[in-house]
Amino acid sequence: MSVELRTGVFEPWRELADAPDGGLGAGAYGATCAFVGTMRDFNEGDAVSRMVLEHYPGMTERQLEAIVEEERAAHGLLAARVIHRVGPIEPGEPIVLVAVWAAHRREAFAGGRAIMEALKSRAPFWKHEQTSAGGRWVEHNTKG
Amino acid sequence: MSVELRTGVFEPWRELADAPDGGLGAGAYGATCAFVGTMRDFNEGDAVSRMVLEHYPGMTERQLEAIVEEERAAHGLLAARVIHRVGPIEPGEPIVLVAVWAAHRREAFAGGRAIMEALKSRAPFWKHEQTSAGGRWVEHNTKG
Amino acid sequence: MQVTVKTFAHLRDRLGFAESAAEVPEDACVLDVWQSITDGSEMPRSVLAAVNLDYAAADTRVHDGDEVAFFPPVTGG
Amino acid sequence: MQVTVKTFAHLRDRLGFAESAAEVPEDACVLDVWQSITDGSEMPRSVLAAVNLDYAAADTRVHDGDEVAFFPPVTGG
Repeated sequence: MSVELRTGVFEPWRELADAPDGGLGAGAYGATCAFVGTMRDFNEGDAVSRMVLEHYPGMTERQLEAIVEEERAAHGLLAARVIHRVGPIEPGEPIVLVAVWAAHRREAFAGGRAIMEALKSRAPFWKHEQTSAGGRWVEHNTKG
Repeated sequence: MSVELRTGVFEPWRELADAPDGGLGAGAYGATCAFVGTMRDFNEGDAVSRMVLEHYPGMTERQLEAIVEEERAAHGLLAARVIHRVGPIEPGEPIVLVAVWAAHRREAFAGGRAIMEALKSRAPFWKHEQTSAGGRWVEHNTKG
Repeated sequence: MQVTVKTFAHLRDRLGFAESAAEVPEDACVLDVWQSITDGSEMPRSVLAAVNLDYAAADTRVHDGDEVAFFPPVTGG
Repeated sequence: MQVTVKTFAHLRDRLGFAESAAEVPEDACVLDVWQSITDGSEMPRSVLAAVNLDYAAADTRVHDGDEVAFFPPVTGG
């Protein structure tokens, strides 16, 4: 189980290409589900030119670790990895990677989705968007 | 939308690292869900040393393309990519990659999962496993 | 008329051929093709059929030159 | 006793500070801390609170030296 915050651009698929087994032995798992959330260049009808992701140092890591451990146990995951950006982000850049390894596809899809839902509702991050009309705090997340 | 059959080992995460946008513009999508099915070294209680994936040339591609198009429309996917191995496969090697791109995570998870379920039930592939007790055809898939 | 018959996986092993030609009457359906290659046996519910690369039911009509395939439940992914 | 108070996102913009110290009575709870930094105002339901990096309810007791945080609904991922 691994949780990381990153201040710079990262390439989620290359992270997985470099460590495809999630620390497990090859052959020990049958299913991997990976989700990547990417910054779009528009939100709620407005063009967005830039975003800053604020977080609560210490609490964010603690909540992410708790979420990953809870969903690992709930879905029988064999391994899980979360990477989340903080700080300034440009459109098209990845914001979050959630990857889980399981014996079968059912647990992999359910576990990956559950971690994303919990992250969206509990992990202390806040998005501040820059639009042509100025800066604004994003007030709520899209429904999962 | 892209469907490919591969006869040799492939690295699903590297495929995505080399084409992370699924042919879309960066910033045009907010969510990517990728599933990789990997050959395990055991199945139904027996060690499996090798597998051969038989398929029905022509029909397999046709069914995969129909599945991808149906689920793209059903879930509002922006792009989708499927790569599936055929022929001999060793434990630990990837068998299938299903990746989908969408505006939001809900469609991405649902669309990726739906393509996998349809592929498992409709795409004409058959697994022949080599175990210590000899060769055997896999009779049914794990429930999704 | 004549159709091409293909079989796959353990059904191929059981029937003993991967590809063959079958002579069937003008109004033949998938079930008739099955019976022509199995000496008239019933078609088990677990046997899937396709005509010209699309899934087909036992009562689907076939036409001269069609490719008719029989195979067990699929196990890909 | 004294607690550290942290605020985030638009709540920080509204309250005008990111980090501060608050003096509260020995039996104080999260709500008392909120009121000590807002001149006694009600704590809106949309305001979330944490004590020592875990989510906490308005009636959670706080202790000397605790870190108490207030923030709006989270929007990560």
